[in-house]
Amino acid sequence: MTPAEPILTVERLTMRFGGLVAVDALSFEAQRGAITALIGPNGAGKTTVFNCITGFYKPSAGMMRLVHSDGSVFLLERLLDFRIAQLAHVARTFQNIRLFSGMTVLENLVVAQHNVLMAASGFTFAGLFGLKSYTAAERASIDKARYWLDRTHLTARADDLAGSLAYGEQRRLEIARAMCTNPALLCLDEPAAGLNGRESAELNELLRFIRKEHGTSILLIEHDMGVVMEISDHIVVLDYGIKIADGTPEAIRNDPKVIAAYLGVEDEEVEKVEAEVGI
Amino acid sequence: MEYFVQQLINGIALGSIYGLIAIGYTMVYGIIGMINFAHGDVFMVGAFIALIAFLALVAIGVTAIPIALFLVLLIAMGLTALYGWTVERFAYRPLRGSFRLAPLISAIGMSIILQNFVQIVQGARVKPLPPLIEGGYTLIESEAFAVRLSNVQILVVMVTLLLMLAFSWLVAKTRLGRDMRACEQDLKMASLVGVDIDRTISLTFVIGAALASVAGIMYLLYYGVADFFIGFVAGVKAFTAAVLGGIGSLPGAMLGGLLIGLIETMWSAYFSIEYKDVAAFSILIVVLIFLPTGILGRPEVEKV
Amino acid sequence: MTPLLSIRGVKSFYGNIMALKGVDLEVNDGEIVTLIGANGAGKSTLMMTIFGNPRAREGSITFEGRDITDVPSHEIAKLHIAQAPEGRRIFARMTVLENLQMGATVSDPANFEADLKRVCTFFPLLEKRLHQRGGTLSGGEQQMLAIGRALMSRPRLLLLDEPSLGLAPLIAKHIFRTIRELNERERLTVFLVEQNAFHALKLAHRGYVIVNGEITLSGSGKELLNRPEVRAAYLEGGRH
Amino acid sequence: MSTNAATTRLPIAAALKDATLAALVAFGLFALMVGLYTDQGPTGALVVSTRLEQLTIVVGLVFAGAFARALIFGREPVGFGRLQPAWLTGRAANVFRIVSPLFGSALLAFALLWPVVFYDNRYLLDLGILVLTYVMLGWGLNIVVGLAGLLDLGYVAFYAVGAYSYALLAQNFGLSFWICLPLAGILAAFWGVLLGFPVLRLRGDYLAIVTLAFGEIIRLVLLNWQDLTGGPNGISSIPRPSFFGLPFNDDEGGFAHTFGIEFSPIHRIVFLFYLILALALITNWVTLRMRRLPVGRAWEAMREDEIACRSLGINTTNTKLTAFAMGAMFGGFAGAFFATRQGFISPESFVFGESALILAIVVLGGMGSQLGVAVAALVMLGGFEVFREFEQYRMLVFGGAMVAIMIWRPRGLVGTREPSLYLKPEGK
Repeated sequence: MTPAEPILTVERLTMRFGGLVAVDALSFEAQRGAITALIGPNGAGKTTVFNCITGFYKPSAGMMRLVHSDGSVFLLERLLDFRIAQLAHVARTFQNIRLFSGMTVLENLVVAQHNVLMAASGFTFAGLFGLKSYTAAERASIDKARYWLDRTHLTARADDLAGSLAYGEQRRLEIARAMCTNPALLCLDEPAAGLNGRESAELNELLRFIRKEHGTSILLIEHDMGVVMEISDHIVVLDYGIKIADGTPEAIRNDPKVIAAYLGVEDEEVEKVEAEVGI
Repeated sequence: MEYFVQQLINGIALGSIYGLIAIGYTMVYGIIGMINFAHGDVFMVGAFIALIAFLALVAIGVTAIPIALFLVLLIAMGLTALYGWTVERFAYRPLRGSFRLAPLISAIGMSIILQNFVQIVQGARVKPLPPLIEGGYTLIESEAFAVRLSNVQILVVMVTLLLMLAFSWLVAKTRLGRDMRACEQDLKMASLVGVDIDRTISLTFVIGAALASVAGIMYLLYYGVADFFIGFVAGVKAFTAAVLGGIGSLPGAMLGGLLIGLIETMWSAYFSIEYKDVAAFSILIVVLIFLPTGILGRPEVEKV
Repeated sequence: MTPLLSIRGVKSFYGNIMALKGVDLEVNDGEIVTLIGANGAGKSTLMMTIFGNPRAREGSITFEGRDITDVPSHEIAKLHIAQAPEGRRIFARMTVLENLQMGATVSDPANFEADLKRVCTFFPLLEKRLHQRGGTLSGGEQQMLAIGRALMSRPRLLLLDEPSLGLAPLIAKHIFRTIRELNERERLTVFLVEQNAFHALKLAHRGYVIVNGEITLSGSGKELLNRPEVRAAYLEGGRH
Repeated sequence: MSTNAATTRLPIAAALKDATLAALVAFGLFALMVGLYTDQGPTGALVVSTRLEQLTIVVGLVFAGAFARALIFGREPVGFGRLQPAWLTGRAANVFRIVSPLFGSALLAFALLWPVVFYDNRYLLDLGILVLTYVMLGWGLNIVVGLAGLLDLGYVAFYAVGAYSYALLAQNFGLSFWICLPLAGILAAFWGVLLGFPVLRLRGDYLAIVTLAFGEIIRLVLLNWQDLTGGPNGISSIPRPSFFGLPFNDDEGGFAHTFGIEFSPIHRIVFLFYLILALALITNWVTLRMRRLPVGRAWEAMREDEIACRSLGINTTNTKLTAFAMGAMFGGFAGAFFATRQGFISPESFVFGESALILAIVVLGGMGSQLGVAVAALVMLGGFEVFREFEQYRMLVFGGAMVAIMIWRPRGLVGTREPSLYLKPEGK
């Protein structure tokens, strides 16, 4: 695996809502096997980028190319949302957790393996009569679920309703559910939001593990700079839908434009920064 | 040609009635995003209240038709509005924040209650009322066909027009109308600036019911009969009108009402009268599939 | 002197997340107080909790000595607490004038013309757009409208939630300058939530830092400006 | 929740004020509707008479009720979830998990023995058949509403398609019941797909209205397509079912003769009873089976969160279609059974009220709960029979029940859900 091989290439992605330009000609790359973070102040357009990548929005313009390690290429802007998950193997989590809260933790993870199981059940007909091949496939799916339950420390809660989990557990379950789809690219929308210090640290561990053991590329939106700075290989900074910086955590940390976007600046510097940012 | 003009007149009169009912659907949908399935039955209740009030007035000696009608209008609007208020208070308000289909199921329950309540207290039989407003004008006379514009039709269209103007004024210019529009756009923000949203939602139901009661009176005058079941079909058609015009839009409701009225009469005239309701219901399906935001509606963006 | 607004041990939930974990905070009459912290720290939840939506599950909120913890939102507005909330929440399909009329819901109609004039002096841009729909304004104009709308109620306490969010620096600067003027000229009490820490702390008399639903630091604006923790609260996630 | 009820109790004066207000509202609502009665007089014109007594009673009842409520509950709104009994949540749910299969088995045994015990009672046998028909319809609709979360207000259309398919196929082509039954189901499923394909993208409440419209269209077409359906007169003398080729008659080669028993018309009724029981159990078995298959889990997941489903690569349109088609198919089976049992069908049996009744069974029973639906069908139809003399009030009561259930127990009377699989062995 060459380190500089992009799994996702976004080129001049633009999204307009009515007159509002939420994302403006954004280009960036996410490297295979790396953790790429997408950061920026509130309202910078990060979630919109995610919704375009995962097909929930049709971008107004631009191209998003996803390349699997076997070389197959998917043009994401041309696929329907569920096809992106099914064929291109892009999985995602949501800013405001979307679990199947009335179903158990284990069921959540088994639903995620729908397409595999569907084929194994002979599109229901074989499964209806309990064929051996299906029983085996179901057992395999439970094993996989158990694997991710162990990794996310949720094994003890496997048979409880997902809605009854504590907030931090729900966040972990959502990641486990996404991993059960065998993603090539995992998109996490603010996975650390609402977590306490210990939980954030655990999250870092989990994401490192996913990258190391499964080689899954991760694209991350996060506000918690503790998480971002610690685990990202690469950071893309957005502000007003425009990319203002792109680089390693160290470079980003000391970039005056980024500091300006986050903290604001002294009055005297306004004009200077304006000129730099190009507004 | 004469026949066509005649159907046009009939269609506009009928469409006015649908339009008045459709306003109730569209307002409630705009403000709390639910289909008030019982609204058609509120219209039916309005027709019954008008019928009973009229008979009671005649019984106590108010026989001058214009005075009686005016009083009936006031009584029916007031009491039907009370029904609208009660329905919202008991069947919908406790459900705010419940799961998304709960209000609709509750509304279906309410619709069944109203229908059966009226059937129990006033009987299942059709109630006929002799024509109160007679006469009219012959507009075009040819040897084959005479185009008639009846006084009832004029009244229906005039009253509808008047109410539409009054109502548009209310929504556009008054404090209450502004509050309603604010609630429609952002309930939470409306409460932050001090609008009592419970009260505003209640008033929306009250106004919608009052308009439906006027539609009920018009229906009674136009067809001369009422029964406990008229709310169902009229309700679905008015809902279709609201969707066709673009749900949430007031001019859309009126426009949709007129279109549905015209389609219904034209279909009856040129195709088959038996299938006129099939035509109306099919339009609902077709519109929802191909034009879900209606003619004057706004697109909805799915929130992810 | 009793504080104008006092928040004691408030816990509130956003969905099933405990967003505020026992917040204590007060705002005195005539002060500008700012609350700064990273996204998701609970700033906006606090703003909305003051208005009873979501309601505080524990603790109390008092305004002018009156307990408002369980008062409905619209009744709180009637006490002349106004808010320019997160995301501005302009009534997009109403004209600017109508938006301002909505802002004046709780005030005496006789004052309307005078209040309108006052808002237009602070935000001359709005005057030109009075009959334009709110949704057609630019982001900066919308923010001005949101503040203007809040001012129409002659607030005793003005809550501003990230007024600089998504605005070009020059416009943000104008808005901050206006806030200062309002405070100096009219002794308007302002409680400001900001991401833009430099601006907010320079403007405010006092400030609080919130991390993960808890107040971790407080002090005068100048003091906080020089504390390394403030910078850390943003760029390092507040954990040291 | 219930603990603070005591603290919010109102003083008598305030309670009296509340009750007076409620009575005034009631007077406004009922003064004309209840207080006056319109009927056709001798000349055919309407005359109005007073019913002050009834009006007084109704308003008095409202006053008393409001007074009692104010004293007991105060002004606290009684909203959803407030009166949730604690025994159905938490640990009690585990008890329920153990009790419900027992109760289900008992109910099944009860059903199996019914014709044996009441062999001589034609009325009770017919009632049993009626209840089971609605159990089956409830289970069919439960797939669509309870599992997949799609509100279908036109379910009766598929029931009608099944009934008319059977009647027409049997009459015009002389096909036997056992050939017509699957055909009726397939045709109903076909209509389900036909309708579902374009409309299943719609939002929940729009979908509900479209299915309602579809149901009405089907009814109106049946009513007006005289040549095919007989219009309002319906189709009569529909062939009766045979015992796998053996007709239930007194002839040579009939059921009784073949088995060497004395002929009795009850044989057919008993056969019909077991037939509908079998059909209902098949519905139940297939549903339970499918719940444990990926497609069934996807139905439930879709009910919980459609967007999350799509993010996991589930084709929600297809998933909805399968639910719709399955529901329609069982509706079609039930329709075919209805036609062969009645021997006569007309559009009158397929009105919106019927859809509403089936929906009420599903809602009351607890959406998604097979046992709940069965109990609800039994209680409702049994209740209708017990309170026969109050027949005119029954729809009123069941409309009221729909509203009350939504307010107090939105998950239905049986609100617990059995997971489709466990990590640990059951009964840990």
